[in-house]
Amino acid sequence: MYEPKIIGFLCNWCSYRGADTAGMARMKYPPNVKIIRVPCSGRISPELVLRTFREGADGVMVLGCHIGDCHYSTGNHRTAKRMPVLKRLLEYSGIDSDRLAINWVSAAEGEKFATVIKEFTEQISAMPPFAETMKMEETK
Amino acid sequence: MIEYKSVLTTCPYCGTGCTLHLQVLDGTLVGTLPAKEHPISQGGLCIKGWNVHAFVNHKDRLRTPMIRKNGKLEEATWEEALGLVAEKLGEFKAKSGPDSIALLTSAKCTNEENYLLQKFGRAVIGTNNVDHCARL
Amino acid sequence: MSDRLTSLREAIQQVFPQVDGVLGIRRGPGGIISPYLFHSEHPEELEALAIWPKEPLPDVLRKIQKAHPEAKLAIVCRGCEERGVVEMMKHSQLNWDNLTLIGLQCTKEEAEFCRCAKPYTVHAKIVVGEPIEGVPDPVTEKVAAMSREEKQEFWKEQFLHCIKCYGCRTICPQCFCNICTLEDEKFVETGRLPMPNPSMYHLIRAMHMTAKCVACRECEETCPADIPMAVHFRLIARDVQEMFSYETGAILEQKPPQLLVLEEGEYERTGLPH
Amino acid sequence: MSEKIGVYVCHCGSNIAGVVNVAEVSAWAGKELAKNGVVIARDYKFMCSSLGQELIEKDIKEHNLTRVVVAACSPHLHEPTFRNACARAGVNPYLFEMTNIREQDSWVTTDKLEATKKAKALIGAAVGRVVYQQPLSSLFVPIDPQVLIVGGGVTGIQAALEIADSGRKVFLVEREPTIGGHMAQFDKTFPTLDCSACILTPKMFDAGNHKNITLLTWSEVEKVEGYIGNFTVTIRKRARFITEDLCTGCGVCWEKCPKKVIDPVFEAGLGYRKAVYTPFPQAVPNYPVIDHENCTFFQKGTCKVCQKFCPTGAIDFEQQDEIITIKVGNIILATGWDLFDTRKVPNYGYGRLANVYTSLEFERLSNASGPTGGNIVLRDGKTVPKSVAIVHCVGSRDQNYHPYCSAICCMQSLKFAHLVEEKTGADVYNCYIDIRTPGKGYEEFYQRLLGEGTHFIRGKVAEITDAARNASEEGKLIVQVEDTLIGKQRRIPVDMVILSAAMEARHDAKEVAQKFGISCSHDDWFIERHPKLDPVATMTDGVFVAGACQGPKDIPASVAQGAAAAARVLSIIGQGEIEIEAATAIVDDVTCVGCTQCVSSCPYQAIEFQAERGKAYVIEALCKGCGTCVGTCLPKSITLKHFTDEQIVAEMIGAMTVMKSFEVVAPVPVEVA
Repeated sequence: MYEPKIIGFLCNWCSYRGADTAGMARMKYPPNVKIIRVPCSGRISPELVLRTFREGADGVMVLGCHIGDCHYSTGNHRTAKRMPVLKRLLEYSGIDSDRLAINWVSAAEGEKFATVIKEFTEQISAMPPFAETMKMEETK
Repeated sequence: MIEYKSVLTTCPYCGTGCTLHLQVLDGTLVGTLPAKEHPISQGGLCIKGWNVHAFVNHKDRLRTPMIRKNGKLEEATWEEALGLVAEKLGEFKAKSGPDSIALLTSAKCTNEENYLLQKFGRAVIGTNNVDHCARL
Repeated sequence: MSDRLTSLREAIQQVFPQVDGVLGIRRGPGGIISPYLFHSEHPEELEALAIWPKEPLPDVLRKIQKAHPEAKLAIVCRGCEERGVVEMMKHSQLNWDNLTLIGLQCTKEEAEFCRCAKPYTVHAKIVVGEPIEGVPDPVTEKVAAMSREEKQEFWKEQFLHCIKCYGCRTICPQCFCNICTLEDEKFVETGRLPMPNPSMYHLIRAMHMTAKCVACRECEETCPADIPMAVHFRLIARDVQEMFSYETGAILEQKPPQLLVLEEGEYERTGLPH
Repeated sequence: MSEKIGVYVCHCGSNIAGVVNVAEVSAWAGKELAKNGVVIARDYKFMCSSLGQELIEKDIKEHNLTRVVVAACSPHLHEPTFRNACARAGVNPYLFEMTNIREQDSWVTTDKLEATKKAKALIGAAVGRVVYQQPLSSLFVPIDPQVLIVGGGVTGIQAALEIADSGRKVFLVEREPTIGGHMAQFDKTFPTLDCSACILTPKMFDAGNHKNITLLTWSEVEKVEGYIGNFTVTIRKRARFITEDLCTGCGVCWEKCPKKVIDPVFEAGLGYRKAVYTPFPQAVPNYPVIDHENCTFFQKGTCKVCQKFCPTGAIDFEQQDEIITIKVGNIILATGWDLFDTRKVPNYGYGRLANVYTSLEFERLSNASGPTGGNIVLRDGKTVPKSVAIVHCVGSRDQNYHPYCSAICCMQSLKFAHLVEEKTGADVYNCYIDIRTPGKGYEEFYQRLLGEGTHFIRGKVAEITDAARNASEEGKLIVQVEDTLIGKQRRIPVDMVILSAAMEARHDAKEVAQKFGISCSHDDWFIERHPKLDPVATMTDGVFVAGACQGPKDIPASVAQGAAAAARVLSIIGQGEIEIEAATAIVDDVTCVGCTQCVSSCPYQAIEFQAERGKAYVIEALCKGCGTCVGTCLPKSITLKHFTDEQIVAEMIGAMTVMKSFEVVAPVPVEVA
């Protein structure tokens, strides 16, 4: 059993607030996901996700507002278009694309946030450590 | 008239001898393309070869010899520079003997140039201290 | 072959009066082919006109047009090169209005060399040769059929040989940026060969090729390590077509889909959660 | 490392310190993160207190700190607090970073050890990031003092009057032909039982005649562009087919109009109006509207009776929709609520059983100016009911419909019971789940009703049917309910049933939210900035919500929110100018290749392609700082200030490094010979 290292990129307006809502309701979920706040999920370029994997993350989450609810109107539309491509690329490279989770959590959905985190952590825990899978060398 | 052509040449960086086309637009180098049909490199290049055009017109490229005077590099003529080198080499040879001098040559020079340098070392200066960067 | 060459010479002669130059390939001194800009003042130069192997002409065209924005230029282009020109136009790298395309349809042998699915032009008004059907791409199919573990092994083995010459990036008609993320130390580590797994270089490049790769195979051809990297690009291109109905070079007015808002039905095809 | 970083770990009383070992965390940060530039790390009981802030300010001065990291609650709560503290001590506020170890750590993690480790990783990330943060200065933009209020119910009217009285211009947009909203439909208001119209119409009149209020009724907002202080709003003023300048509101047109139609809005489907109409006599403005769908002329091409009789020639069948563009600095949304469609509960029989009424229908039935002149009668229009059942929580507090409590139904049902009893003397049965009367004078009203002889049955009604089982049920509506206080199933035969239906969000609330750039909760209520501390602001600066569009509430609460939103807006106007997002995108002209990808991907059209330079350019005032362009730009020539790649990568590496340091290398098993 190992402790998976997960980085979550959360949009400031919906998902990060959703995480706050989960906190305010004292919902419990595993501590593996470390959250990085970005203004919009559209800010997350595929390079950032890949770089996070390269650093040895076992899973990466990109959470944004629901389609149609984006604080920036349509920023998350771009997330919904580029991230599926990245997921497929991971798969084509022999990397389990389930290591990258794309999901939508609104500010009201504390419960969903906790569930998403819980399920993703469980899913990643069931996989071997990423660095081991890839026989990855440390970054400099 | 817009002039665009490719000039076939050999990569100057190492001894492999990859062949490449320098792209010349209106007399200026604008890029490098590998020569697809050449038997040596077969259309491939390494990172250096791909960028050979870059240094030619680079602003930092040295265009005249430089001599350090009072701790500062100053532009000089070839006459002046070669004169200084000859004078100093003669001085060192006279003072410490020919083996106090070593000659290092480069893969960026042609075979002929490399031959000449070792000849200069052995016949003129009188030392076997000759080496080449590609051996390192 | 010679038939196409003759017809192409004629086509170029025909275009000469309307343009300042025609970009094509010539068999130069030393008998080696290279890109060349033919001029009406020197029709005799067309004697040296060549058509195979192909050269990365769209990128040369971009350089010439950047220096001479007003010049009327023609380009001899195959299907892939035409797609390259179209995609460059969409990214404001070429001025479409000043261009004349002379389409050159590929032969079966040429298409097979490139494993090309669309070895023909669709926009060029002047066309030389008869269009033929696309040919299958056994390498891509082979990789697509692999299991996840096999894919991982396959690519690890391939990328192990990469010498990071950046040739695939430099020769690509779609890599026209002034600076390149692949040279950014934040994303691609410097001074490490063989490249650590997973290869950031190749994965980032594959992402950047989303809705951009025109399947010209110049990258694979120039690779000193013979890495079939375009397999990634082709597989992604299929997905982009399936999810967002976008094909590079196909429709002049269509913008790359990843830049735009979701259209009706697209979200459902991305496989993202609801 | 030339940066000197101070790290501050908050206990938040026991909120954080009860789970996270804060002392250990701060000691760890001081030691392990020293190589990253941390020169001082402290923990303190309440960092946000004035003493906590002073601690930071003192350290900045004494230790020449150049960057500050606070690990405490959500930055949405206290980021401004600490930014200000930094600014006071001379550190640019953007050189401060806050990490959330309360909402996202101590409150959600059970294992104390794990929570402590997570806090360390989060601090590691913040320290990694803060090094790369750049000082930024905010852009100030002037505030346009004009205000847009959407929705002319009592909330919108209240807000409009407050702002207009202060001398500021207000545009009040209302979808219906008149302002007044739902309150204008009501008969009496609880718990005082004063007449709804009597207290509302003076306010409507004031709003209609106020020199600072421009009423735009029969109008809808089409498009909103811009940002706080500088919104440009496009409004469609639908054609009334009445020239407002000529109309005197005499009413001849609707008197003469031959076409009678059911009024589904104001009369809740119980009464009729003409094809040219004002919803009610006290309507403001008093100009009628021609209902295009039902007007004989528009449908058949002949009639024009109204035009013939209009004494001022105000009828204009040629009138077109008018598109109005206005500039405002702030917007208040007071779009109100819809009544739950009781047809969705088939077992209550509404729409099938004639004498089952909705609460809004009953309001009209009981209203003296309603279709029956205030006589409570059955659908036949004459029979006075001898027994009436009132069903509470129809669509509310029900997992099948809305899980929330609609807040007003208990009091409204009590009011109904009183009115029925007073006007008809009928037996009244209140079937409730719980009676909730939190409000001034509300419980007293309940007690009064208990004394008036109304029957209270604690139980959720299972079914309302007309299938009689015995003679006493013949011709009656039978209410099947379990009286949970006595544990018995009861069948109550009554003449009339009133369904106290839920308040729900407007059917188009989502669209409206999208238009104004705010978000909706699960149930489509607009989300406020903070449920307790900022109930009328939204996440979008310059857009406020008030009244029932934010959640179910009664008239006093709605009016209070309308006034509150007005106060917020006036305070912004009073500032004259406002700081806008400093974290905007910027293009590096040297490296930009002009591929226009960012131009296509910007949700705000804030990036233009300057063809002559071949470069993209960000219009700063339009940029909202989402960073979608950055995610798109292939050569990374465009940067989002305060969220640069360096910062995000450093933050990620910071967290990863700490997480990796916790990984214990498994001991190699020693083979015993």
